[in-house]
Amino acid sequence: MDHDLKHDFPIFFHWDSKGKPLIYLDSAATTQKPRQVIQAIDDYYSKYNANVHRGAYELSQVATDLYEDSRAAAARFINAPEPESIVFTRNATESLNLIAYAWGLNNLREGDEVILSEMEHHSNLVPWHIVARHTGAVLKFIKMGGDFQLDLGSLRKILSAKTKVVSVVHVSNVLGTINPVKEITRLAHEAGALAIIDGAQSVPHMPVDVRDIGCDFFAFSGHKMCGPTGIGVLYGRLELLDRMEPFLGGGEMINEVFPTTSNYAKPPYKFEAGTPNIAGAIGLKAAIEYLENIGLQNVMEHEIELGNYAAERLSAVEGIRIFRPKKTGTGVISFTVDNVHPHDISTILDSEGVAIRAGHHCAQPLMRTLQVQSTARASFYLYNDKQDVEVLAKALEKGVAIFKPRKKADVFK
Amino acid sequence: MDHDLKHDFPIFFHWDSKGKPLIYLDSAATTQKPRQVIQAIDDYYSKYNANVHRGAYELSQVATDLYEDSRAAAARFINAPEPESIVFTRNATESLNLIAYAWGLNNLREGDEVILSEMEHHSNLVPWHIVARHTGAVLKFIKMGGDFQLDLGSLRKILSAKTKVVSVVHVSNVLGTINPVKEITRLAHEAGALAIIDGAQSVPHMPVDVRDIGCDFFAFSGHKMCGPTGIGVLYGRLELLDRMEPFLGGGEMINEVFPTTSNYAKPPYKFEAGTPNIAGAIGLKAAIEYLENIGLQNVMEHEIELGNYAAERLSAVEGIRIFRPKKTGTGVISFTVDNVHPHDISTILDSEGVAIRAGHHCAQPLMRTLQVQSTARASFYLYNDKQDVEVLAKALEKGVAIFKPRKKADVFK
Amino acid sequence: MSLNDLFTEIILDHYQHPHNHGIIAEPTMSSRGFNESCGDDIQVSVIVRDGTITDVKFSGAGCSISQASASVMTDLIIGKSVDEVKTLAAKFYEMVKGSGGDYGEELGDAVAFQGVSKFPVRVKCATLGWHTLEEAFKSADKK
Amino acid sequence: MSLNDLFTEIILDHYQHPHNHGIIAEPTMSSRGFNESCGDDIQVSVIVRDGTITDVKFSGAGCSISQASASVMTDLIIGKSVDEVKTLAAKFYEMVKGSGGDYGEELGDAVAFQGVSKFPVRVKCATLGWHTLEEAFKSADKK
Ligand SMILES: Cc1ncc(COP(=O)(O)O)c(C=O)c1O
Ligand SMILES: Cc1ncc(COP(=O)(O)O)c(C=O)c1O
Repeated sequence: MDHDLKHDFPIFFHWDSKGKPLIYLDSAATTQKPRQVIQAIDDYYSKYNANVHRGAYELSQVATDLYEDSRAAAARFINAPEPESIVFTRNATESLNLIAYAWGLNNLREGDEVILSEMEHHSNLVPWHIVARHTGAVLKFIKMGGDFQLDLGSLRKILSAKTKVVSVVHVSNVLGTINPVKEITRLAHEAGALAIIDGAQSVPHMPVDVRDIGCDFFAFSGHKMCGPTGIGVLYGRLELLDRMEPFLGGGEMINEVFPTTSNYAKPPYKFEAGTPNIAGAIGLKAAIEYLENIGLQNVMEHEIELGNYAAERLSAVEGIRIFRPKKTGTGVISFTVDNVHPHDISTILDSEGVAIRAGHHCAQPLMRTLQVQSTARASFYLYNDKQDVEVLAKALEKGVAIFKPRKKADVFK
Repeated sequence: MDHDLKHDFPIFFHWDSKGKPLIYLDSAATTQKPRQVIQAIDDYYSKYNANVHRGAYELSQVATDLYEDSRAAAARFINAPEPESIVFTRNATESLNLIAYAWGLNNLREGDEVILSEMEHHSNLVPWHIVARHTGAVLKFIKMGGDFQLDLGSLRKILSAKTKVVSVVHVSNVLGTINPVKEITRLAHEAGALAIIDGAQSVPHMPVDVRDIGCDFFAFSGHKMCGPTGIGVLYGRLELLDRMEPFLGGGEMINEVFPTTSNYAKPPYKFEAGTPNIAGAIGLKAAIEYLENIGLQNVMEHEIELGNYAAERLSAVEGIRIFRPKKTGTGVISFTVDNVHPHDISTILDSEGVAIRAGHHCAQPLMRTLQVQSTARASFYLYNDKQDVEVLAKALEKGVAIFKPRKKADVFK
Repeated sequence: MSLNDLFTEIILDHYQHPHNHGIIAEPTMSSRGFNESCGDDIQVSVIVRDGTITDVKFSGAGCSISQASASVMTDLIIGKSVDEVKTLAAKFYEMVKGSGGDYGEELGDAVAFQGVSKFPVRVKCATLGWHTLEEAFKSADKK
Repeated sequence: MSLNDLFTEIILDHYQHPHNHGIIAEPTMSSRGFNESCGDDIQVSVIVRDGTITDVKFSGAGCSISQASASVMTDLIIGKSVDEVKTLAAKFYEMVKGSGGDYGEELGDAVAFQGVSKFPVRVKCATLGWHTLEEAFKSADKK
């Protein structure tokens, strides 16, 4: 990055981590927010707050325009053909549930097959468990092969006329693997199935073009890309959204309501029942503009560089095992250290001001494939630098020392 | 109100409505936000932002504590027995859909009956249409009787062993009618049915005690009570929440996930899949504290006084018809004016800086009962005063003059 | 942004005394349009012979702008070809969205809606009749 | 808030060499507990005779704090009555939440966890074994 972007993020100057600077390495969980985003939310509430699509007064029109401008910004950001194909949700999780419920419940039949992968986040697993229970659909899995890559051969083997959906993660939140979603989409379409991509970990970190991928649905979250909490996006091909049943019922998503029946508005409104997270959408637009200004290509290169540097630097730590592909490694690096549980690693790093994540990362099936109960994970973003990696490595070495196998006598000598 | 609360709300000083002061009379759609709430959101992002329930580092623990403090505040606000009975949602609409999907889809059978009322908001109608379509359940309606009150006789007539749910609005967003929800809950329980209350228009405006009401579920929205957009609440009796199937699937709501099955966390987490609207919950807590400081009893009395004053003052307007109960009128006043369409009323008022709502207010069945296509609605909140009513009345008279029935010649003379 | 710019004489007149109000029993094409934000609801039925509109009626309920606009539209399009009407509609949209330009001749009485451009909230009302008409064209094309 | 306050000698020792580790084949009562935030997973199986705990074992996987705490707990409760153990658990919760007070005698080796009170994120780890034990008591009560 050209200059120190930490200056755009107030938290690095306000959070007091025991007198030490905050080394925030948990951006895959949620990112920090630049002042541009915080200010956009403040401005909305202080100057333009009103409900949208409802009032016939000017203030409401201004709020509506701001909200719809955010939709247009989100469409532009992932190169969606039109704003109407962008549905605002709470987060990527809700986006994926929306498809599972609105499309899945109404279209899957007993014996139909849904293909997921071994590296899915729970958000792209549990909704399908629920839908499978209701419909009798069957779930199948793309296996993970060498270098933490999906094995497309295993996909080809399970694809069939029964396949109705292939839903996979774009970038793994544990491994950082970038999956070949364009190829997976092509294979899904050849089999006559829908292709759904969970882009929660791709959109914040690299240029994404949903038209180039060719997928039917694409999901992501605002809070993982410098935006506010409580706002997510579902992109859907417009003709699909148009044919689909709605998800939540309520205000704004209808044309006419009778006591026992209703007919529905056009997409995207059909899928946005009730008062939306207006401030959230407006904050998301500010985040998009912030990222566009820096350039997603730059963000990606910066993260890959940090990821590679960290992989090299950490490999010197005694007993470390790193779970990160050699071929398509990104700014996410998961690891374990012999004799030091990830949760203890996290506490030790925290005492040095370093925030990382420890646990199953909402990917328990992947943990079983990796044959670990949990991992530690450092994830980098545009505000991190090599100095952060240095502090991380030093703190890790301290942890190794504390947990060195010992007899009673030689503790803390 | 003791002093001029407008000073707490930045928008009254920042929105430039053509040089005229903003007379905001659309608080039933969404309320304005005091600086205390705006500041709480800013603080969170600037000082404490992290994902909740996931990190083992201190920053994440602080964010988690703030988020859970908000849950405790919401519980206290409606006198729920414990924080665990409070589920955070996007808005009242999602709260109601959660019940319809998670409880309804899994428990209703063909021929079971769901009782709603003629004055429901679409948010408490459309979810039941969807569930009825999936399950074969049948919807029945409590009729509206004199003085815009629900006719409990009509409820008694349709209650039976087939009734599984009675779901009604606490305060009508069109009429302001306060419904006897405690009595309705009692009748529902006698019949062995669940009682669900849509409190979107009660919680912001009067003291509410869910234990006193005795209902099984209670829904409301943060943005209608000085809080942020994108945050809502579902209160549910804990043993019910505990027995219920989940709604959205994803991170945070599970204990264990296997490729094709999962088992779920305890409430409320079972119902909060994915990263929640953390800043929204924290802003809601600030809103609750703001309202508690003023006192809900005071808010209610102030609004009833304004509502009564407006009903009297507006009744002088030529051709006006007011839809507001004499017995339980609140700070909501719907009306029509002969020869002037509500949408035109709204434009005319807007030109005087007065923001009101015109339309069906997401209550089309009620519009049919009232035999109107739409109404104009002024709704008051703690920052309004009698001067606002005066401006409203004068602007209305201007509208009547413009739309006086005429021959071509006498327009705008 | 004076109200007089919006509620012009022509608009008030068409609102209070709409032209071509009603439903054609056996239309060549018809459609129904909603304006969710304010509850406007308009039906348009049309008879087209050899590509020319020979009759059109509208019904429904709504505000002065939506009703008057539909009424003015019906006057304007009878006797014109479907293609001419599409061009007119595009002109009308431009005008009410405030793109400037001189619309005097072709749009006839519909120029009375020029003031709508200063009231962005009302653009949807002014265009509802026209959009509904175009929907009718489209649904006929699909058959 | 030094790390030495948290990772005490006793804790590291129990973590690396846990006591009473395993599963009782036919327990009087048993339960399984999760700590969703970090993936700790503990099973506790107990034999109770005449209200007294005669044997207890734990298994599962997790961090040093959760494993060591379960190990220390098993040492501490064998030979005690269920009621005594409940009182102990309450004391332990108090201590790790940092309510102050002197816990020396009754809690035995479990005082090594006093430092957890300065690491609020780890309280859930320290109490997991105890909570799981209490769940086992509860499920037995229900039968
Ligand atoms: C009575 C009632 N119920 C439900 C709702 C829905 O609230 P929201 O749009 O915040 O979901 C509203 C608000 O419009 C309402 O007035
Ligand atoms: C790959 C992936 N998918 C989905 C999600 C869910 O995102 P959210 O919690 O914002 O719904 C996450 C984030 O945890 C993720 O990493």
